[in-house]
Amino acid sequence: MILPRGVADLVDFTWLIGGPQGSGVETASTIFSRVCAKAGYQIFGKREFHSNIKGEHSYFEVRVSNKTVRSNSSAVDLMVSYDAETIFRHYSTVAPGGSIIYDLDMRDTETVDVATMDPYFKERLHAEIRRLGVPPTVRGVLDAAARSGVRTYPVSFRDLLADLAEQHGNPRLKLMKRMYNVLGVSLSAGLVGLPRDLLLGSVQDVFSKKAMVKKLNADAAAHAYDSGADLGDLAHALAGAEKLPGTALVQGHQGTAIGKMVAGCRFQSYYPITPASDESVYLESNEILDVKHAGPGSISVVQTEDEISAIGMMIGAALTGVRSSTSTSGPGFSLMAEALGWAGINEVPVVITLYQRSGPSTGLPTRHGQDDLLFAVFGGHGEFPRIVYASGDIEESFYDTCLCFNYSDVYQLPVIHMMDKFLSSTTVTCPVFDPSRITIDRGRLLDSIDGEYRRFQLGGDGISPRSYLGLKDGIFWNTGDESDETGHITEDPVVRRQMMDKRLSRMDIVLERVPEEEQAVCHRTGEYTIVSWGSTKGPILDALEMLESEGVSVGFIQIKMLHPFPARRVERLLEGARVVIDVESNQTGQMGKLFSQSIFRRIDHYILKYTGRGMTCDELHDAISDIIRGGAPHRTVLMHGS
Amino acid sequence: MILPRGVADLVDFTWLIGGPQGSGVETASTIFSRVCAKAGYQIFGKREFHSNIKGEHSYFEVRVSNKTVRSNSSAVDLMVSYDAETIFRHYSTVAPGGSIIYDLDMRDTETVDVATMDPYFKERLHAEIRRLGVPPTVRGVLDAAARSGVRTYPVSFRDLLADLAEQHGNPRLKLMKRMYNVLGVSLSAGLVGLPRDLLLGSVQDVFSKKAMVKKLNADAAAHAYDSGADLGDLAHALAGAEKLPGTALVQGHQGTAIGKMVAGCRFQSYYPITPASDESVYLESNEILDVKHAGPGSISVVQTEDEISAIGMMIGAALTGVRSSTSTSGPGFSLMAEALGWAGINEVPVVITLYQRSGPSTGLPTRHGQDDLLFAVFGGHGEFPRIVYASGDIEESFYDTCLCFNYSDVYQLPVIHMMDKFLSSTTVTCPVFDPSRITIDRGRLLDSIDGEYRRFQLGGDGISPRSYLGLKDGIFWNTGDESDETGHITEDPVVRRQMMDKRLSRMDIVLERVPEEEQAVCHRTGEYTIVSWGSTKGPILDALEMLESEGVSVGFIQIKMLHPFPARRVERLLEGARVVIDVESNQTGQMGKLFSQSIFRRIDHYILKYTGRGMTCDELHDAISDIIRGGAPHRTVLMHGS
Amino acid sequence: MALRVADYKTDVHNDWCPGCGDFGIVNAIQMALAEMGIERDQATIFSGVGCSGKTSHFINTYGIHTLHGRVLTFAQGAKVANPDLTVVAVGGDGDGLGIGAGHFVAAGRRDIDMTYIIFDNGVYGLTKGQASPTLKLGEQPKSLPKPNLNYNVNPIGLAITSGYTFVARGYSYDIRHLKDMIMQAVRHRGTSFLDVLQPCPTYNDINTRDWYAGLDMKDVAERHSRIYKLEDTGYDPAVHYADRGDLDEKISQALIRSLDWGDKIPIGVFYKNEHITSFETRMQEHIPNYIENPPARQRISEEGSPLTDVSGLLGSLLV
Amino acid sequence: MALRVADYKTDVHNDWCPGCGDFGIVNAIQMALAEMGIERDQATIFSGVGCSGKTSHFINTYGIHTLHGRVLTFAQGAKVANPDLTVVAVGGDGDGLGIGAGHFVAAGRRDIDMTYIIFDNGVYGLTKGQASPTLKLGEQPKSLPKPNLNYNVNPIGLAITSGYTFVARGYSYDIRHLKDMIMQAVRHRGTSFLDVLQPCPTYNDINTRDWYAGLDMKDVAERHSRIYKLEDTGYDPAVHYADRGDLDEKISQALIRSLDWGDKIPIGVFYKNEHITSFETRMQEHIPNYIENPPARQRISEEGSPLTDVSGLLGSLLV
Ligand SMILES: Cc1ncc(C[n+]2csc(CCOP(=O)(O)OP(=O)(O)O)c2C)c(N)n1
Ligand SMILES: Cc1ncc(C[n+]2csc(CCOP(=O)(O)OP(=O)(O)O)c2C)c(N)n1
Ligand code: SF4
Ligand code: SF4
Ligand SMILES: [Mg+2]
Ligand SMILES: [Mg+2]
Repeated sequence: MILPRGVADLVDFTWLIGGPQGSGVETASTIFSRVCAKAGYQIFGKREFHSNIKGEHSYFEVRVSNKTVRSNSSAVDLMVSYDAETIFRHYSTVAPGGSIIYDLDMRDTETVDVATMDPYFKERLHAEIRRLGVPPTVRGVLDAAARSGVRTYPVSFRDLLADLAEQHGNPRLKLMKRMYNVLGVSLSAGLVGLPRDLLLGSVQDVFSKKAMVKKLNADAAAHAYDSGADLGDLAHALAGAEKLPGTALVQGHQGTAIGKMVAGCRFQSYYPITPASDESVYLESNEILDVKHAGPGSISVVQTEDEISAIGMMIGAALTGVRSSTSTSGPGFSLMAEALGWAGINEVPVVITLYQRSGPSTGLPTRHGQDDLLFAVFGGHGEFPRIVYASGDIEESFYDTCLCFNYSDVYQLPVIHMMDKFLSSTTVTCPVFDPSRITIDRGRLLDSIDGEYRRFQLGGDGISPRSYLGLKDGIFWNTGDESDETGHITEDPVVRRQMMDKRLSRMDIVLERVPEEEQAVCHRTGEYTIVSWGSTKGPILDALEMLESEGVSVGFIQIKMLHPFPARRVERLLEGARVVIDVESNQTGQMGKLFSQSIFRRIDHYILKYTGRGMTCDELHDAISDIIRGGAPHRTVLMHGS
Repeated sequence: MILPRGVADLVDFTWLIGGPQGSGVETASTIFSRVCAKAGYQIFGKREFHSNIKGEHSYFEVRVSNKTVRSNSSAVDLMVSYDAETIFRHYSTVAPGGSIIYDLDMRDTETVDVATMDPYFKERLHAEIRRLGVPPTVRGVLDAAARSGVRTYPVSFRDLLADLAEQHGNPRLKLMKRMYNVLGVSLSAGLVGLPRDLLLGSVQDVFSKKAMVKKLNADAAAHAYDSGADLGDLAHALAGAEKLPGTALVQGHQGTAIGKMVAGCRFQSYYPITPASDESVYLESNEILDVKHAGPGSISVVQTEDEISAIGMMIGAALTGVRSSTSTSGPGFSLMAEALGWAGINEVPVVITLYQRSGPSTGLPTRHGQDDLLFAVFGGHGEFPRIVYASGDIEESFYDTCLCFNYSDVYQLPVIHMMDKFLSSTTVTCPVFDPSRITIDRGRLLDSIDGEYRRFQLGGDGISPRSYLGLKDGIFWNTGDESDETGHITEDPVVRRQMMDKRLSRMDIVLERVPEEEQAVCHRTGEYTIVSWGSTKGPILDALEMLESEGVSVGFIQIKMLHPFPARRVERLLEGARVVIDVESNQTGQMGKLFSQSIFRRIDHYILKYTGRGMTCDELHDAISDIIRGGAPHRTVLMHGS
Repeated sequence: MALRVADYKTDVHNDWCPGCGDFGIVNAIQMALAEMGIERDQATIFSGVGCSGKTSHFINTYGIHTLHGRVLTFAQGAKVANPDLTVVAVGGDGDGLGIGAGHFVAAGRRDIDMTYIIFDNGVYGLTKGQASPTLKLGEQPKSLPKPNLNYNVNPIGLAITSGYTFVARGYSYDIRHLKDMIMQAVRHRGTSFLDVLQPCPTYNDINTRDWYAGLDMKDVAERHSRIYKLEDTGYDPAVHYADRGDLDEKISQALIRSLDWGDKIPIGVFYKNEHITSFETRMQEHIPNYIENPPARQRISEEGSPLTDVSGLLGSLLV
Repeated sequence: MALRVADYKTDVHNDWCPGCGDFGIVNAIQMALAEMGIERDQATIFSGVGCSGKTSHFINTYGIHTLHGRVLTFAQGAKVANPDLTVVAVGGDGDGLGIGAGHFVAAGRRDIDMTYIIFDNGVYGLTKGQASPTLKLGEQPKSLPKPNLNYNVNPIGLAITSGYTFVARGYSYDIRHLKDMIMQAVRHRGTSFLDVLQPCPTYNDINTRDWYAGLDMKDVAERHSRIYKLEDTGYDPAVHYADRGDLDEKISQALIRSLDWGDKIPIGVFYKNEHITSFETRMQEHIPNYIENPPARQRISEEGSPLTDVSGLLGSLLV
């Protein structure tokens, strides 16, 4: 359980590294995360970056604790930076008592020298600088930070590199600014007393491909670590914690990717798009699969010409009886709207993993958002059954991926698995995924045919036995038109009604048969209860623990099945809730609309964020507190993050 | 006002003609409609047809009255048929006291001989025939009809044709089965006493292109009319009515097409699709426009390679300051989902005319449905402003088209104008469209630039002055990414929020500024009140008049603005309504969801139809009566129509 | 028991217009399937949307009537997942070369082992006769309000530049020849493309059966069928050597012939290249046992338990 | 006052990677606009989505950054509505030949007077280096997990068979030549297509600037730039006579040259045909005053009242 900052025995430490995109910030943060995790800490790390390949500002925050952490906090304890932009953008988030390691060389850099800072940010920065009464330089803002109790550690990255060049007898090394990252992370590790061997080990792991580079980086790390250790008096801040066995360090896309492997997905089509394609690239990189009692299996990953083709190919593959999926983001999903309905009318089990990002249109393509929910639920012309299912964190996403495939097979419909950029760009520690908890249920998929076969046989619960292309004697037809039991076109009004009812009755069946806890998770109930979905789970749980430690108990219902909406369960769980608070990362409170249309109840308060940045537990904590205190507006908009 | 069948002085007569598609049924019904309209009657005619070019069954029902009629009734007064399928499909809808003119030659045709009757219909037919205890032939079912009080008139179409061949000295005419249509309509006109000269005039109008054919058909009509007049004793059934001045006979697509011309739409892109493309073809056929005080204008109609291109081209054209639109149906609209968001984020005024048909997927491509509403409201990833506006009948659609262009210009957003197949395949009499009632409001479209220009200037009500491509000094940028005031990309969180709020605040502004009656029309309120939208208006008004004549008063609120949803107005109008009944042509009650999510109130009863056939006033009347009588289920499904 | 043509027919009522060229194509497909002895449940016909799209309902194999313009995407997905299937995709000219042109180009690059047949009637049949992409500039079949404003696409040329390795044309009223083309196409390893000239008597009153037969030609003495067979002229479509010289020659001659129209319209094989690595082979380079153990043959669970063993990957994640 | 190159530059921060070939293309466009003296507010740059898509923000004319793959649709709509605009569409190879290939083919058939420039770098830059459709089979630029599984599309060949009437190639490090190509392209009446070889130093480590310069060639003595200019070889791209003979020859030679790659890569104009009726002329056949009075010039209202007079149509509806 997270306690407020300063409670004894609790480690709750946030590290931030920033720099131009493409310069290696990601590598540095990978190393830091690994070291902390190996040192026994739980971590939550998240990356923010521009829609740009090189040069724009990117940063990574890692929260480190000896308890579970599931979100970022608004305050930073240690920031390391070798570029001015990082300082300008983040100095004010460093908490009093926190620290900044920075590059001496940039002390005199002025705000106007930083071309990548857009005018809007600059304007706000200048206002702040004027208020602080300091010069518009790195030195100026650092002085201001120091005044408010932040420790600032100047370091000459150039000198460190020069030392290394000398050590290796290679003067060209002096120019390798890329190495600033390893230096930065190692300085940090030294300063906070992370175990030195873990750092060196992690650096070597990360650069394992080329021996030369590996050695060089390890030497740099060692040297910088030692310099860091000399810097100050935080030596025991992160000296280590008791390691939980079976802890994994996972990245955002690995939950769904490994979930697909285990679930038996053997075909994935995709068209590149941020933040979805990492998953497909990971699958393709690991396309050959170990299979128990058999030779290697594999997943065919096909990069298509567009998302229309991606969904078409996925459906074609699924018709052969293969578990098939695609992975995309908003713009790609828009292009899939038509074929989604085809899968719906033909009862084809497919899974679309929808990694949301900020819309509308191209929007903020590398930023977070939860704004595709209503589109996932209502997208595509006409009416057809589908399931929309959302995971709250990476660990869940592994198990949920397998559930989604089961749902699609058992109920014979397309499943849209809602993920988002918050999840995809996170690195966290969590209990390693446990495939033994997975069950595969292929529903009424046939493996042989007995007698006459009709794909869309009416009767019973309306879920017909399913043949597949190539199955002996299992011939069927499919069509986007309304069809009869064999799958041939019909315009008969009576059959039309039967078929519409057959398909759509599945929405009730799903709510009846899917276990209630899979539909909505009740974390707690209370007079004030939060309803939410997807990746807000982490910040909410962290905020609720903060409130708890203040003696305030707030309920939380995490809705996982968004469509069909588990109205009865949610209604029942909310019986004792006087005030319902909807937390979402979008502008219009989309889930709140599903909620109200299903249970005819008003949302009392909305807490929304749509800047493209994820919620921190602090800002959420404050917003909830305000509501409980009374007088908060109907709609609170969160703004933290650069 | 429509009174129940049989009330003195009221003419309420339904004529039905059927035959294989492509054989001329449409021509026949056009002639019949024109004759009735010219004779002073109000008419409502609607065509049902298969997704097929030639051979499948198609039929047309024309309801004729001396009062306004807005829908079909379930019962037919006179049916004319020269093919067996028409008899088999429709004999049972002919009301006792009604009449059937049929072709002697087909008397012995058996049900099994009719290949185009699908097995499901045949099965039901056979069951009915068994119940009636007649042979499975045309003669059999006609005997049964006669027993229940239907007058049957056998006619030899072959002989009529032979007479004509003789008259023209051209034996080949005997084989021209196409002419059966003119014969059928003329027999009907003769039987019911429609003025002979009007018939001959209409026939000549319809065949005005080729002199030979015109003459031939006119002769055929004259001859058949006389034979018809000799048939029976209905001679004064439709002898004529007092003609309302300024009455037009219009077809479904003409309201939006002529509306576009008057509204100043000068660019229309489209990709062929039923039932939307008739409008585009009509526009292209009439592309050169008379313009007051100027030389001819024109509308550029571009047939594109797909709907993605159609929406892209429309947006491109709109950016030049030209009022631009496209017209499509469900599958095409699905493909437009992505670019719709682009228009939204860039505040481009465009109008998409969405002629709905039965989905999902290809669905019943030539049948009616209102199942794209939630998709129109929530389609496209991310959140952006839009207006979804629905017309209730063809007359409205003319005025609404002009409103939609004004909305798009004034509020700078995409407008989706909801139409449907019920409307598009209807032919009705109505007061001729009055362009003098139209106002054109282009909102803040600039015609010159004064000083520095920023397309997305913040401040004020958030609606910025609009330049267009090619305007002197009006340079701007657009992007699908989040952008700043000039239209350049930004990822700044503060600007992001400002821009999201700027755009989405327009939803409130629309509800504030659009006159309330344009948002929702209150036809009447009551303890029982119907809420509905779009083309159900006609059947509802007709059903309510039937109820009224029985002394039952039921309210009706027609919601035209579906998004943003006029919650406050609807809520207020419904204050006195104890029971709210939602009438829609879909399976899931889509508008009901918008209703509940906006005003947190349950729909008490749904009356739904999703067989692809439009509602008749009778079946709606019965369903409402059942509800009022008590004990009706929560959801009533209507089934009339073949 | 050997399968006969009749075995490949369904009893679905065929509602194409009398005289429609589509009938000949369906017959030719059924004849080709029978002659090649392909088991009914080992073949799948994928179709697009249009009159032509109904084809899959008339053939008694697996039949997937997809979406307008998307037939190639469904077909390719199925074939990659189950390379044992015989996959034939069919659709209209609007379907394949208008809305579907992007997939047409991409499929050429992939060159998966399947056959694609376009029913080329110059119009959008099912939506009532608008211009299709193969209609020539300025032509005005009866339901166009104005003459066609656009140039036509050249299906043969487009296929060749897109990378199709077998490119041919048939005529729907020469069923034996067409059947032969289909058999060659199905047997070819790689994506084979077949453009079938298909009169639409209802809407295309220009390129009618009589027109193809040359019956409209003024000079009666000189009248001849507009259609001739490439093979009758000694034309050799095949790339014989994997060098640039032969390739250049075969591509150029095919493109030149593809521009022929009017009084001399070639049918037959325009281009054939067997020197291209097949898709399966390319897949094998990534997945060594792809052919023996493609997605469709893999078992994924045993009594509900997953068979995939990810312990290696998971181990690498442990800290 | 004459406009200078600098006038066509915006002060938007350019965040392309150092050394990216895109810089040269933007410069060349700006130089071409300046040299042709096109008023800034009479030109619109439409762009697709990708690194290349940012182009429109760097050029100080109207700039419309559209959607991935859809740039041609927006551009054509604007040009039809306002034929007075100078319209230049730009975008990546993935944008134009992958997701946008269908529009690419259709635009060729329409042949509207505008210019389309593809930034051909063999990769999907902005999504981090996946294979684009122009990447060759088996190549593996650094961010591909496996060698490329597909054949490449041939942009020049595809453009010619799709009907483009001006087809050329430039190289982003030969800015003067590129500027010249752009000017020819803009001046050509009809859709002109320009394939620009654009090294992406970040993701395409195969077709680098050094590679184009031939620096990797083994035999130092024989080293030469891989790029040569068609015009230097006496190549004549133009169709001079409106007969089949000349057309066949010019198309074939262009297609053969379009297959050149490896040690000899041609740039310059591959094909040019001015014997094709322009789109405006074709529109005029429908709408006689289309050019003087296109959509963008028409007044539609006067003090809020519609100017369109539909009384004729309405009269015909009266009963
Ligand atoms: C996305 C989409 N747009 C439009 C349609 C309407 N539509 C149905 S068939 C067809 C064209 C058919 O023409 P073609 O492909 O040439 O086939 P044919 O009927 O000539 O065989 C169209 C446009 C559709 N079904 N889906
Ligand atoms: C519908 C859609 N799918 C995917 C993307 C993601 N995306 C952005 S840029 C890009 C490809 C860029 O490659 P290319 O067109 O070659 O341009 P380059 O970056 O190389 O200039 C993709 C796939 C998108 N924006 N929209
Ligand atoms: S419309 Fe043309 S293509 Fe379609 S079925 Fe009729 S004849 Fe055949
Ligand atoms: S990724 Fe490549 S194409 Fe994109 S900006 Fe960098 S170098 Fe240029
Ligand atoms: Mg066609
Ligand atoms: Mg590229």
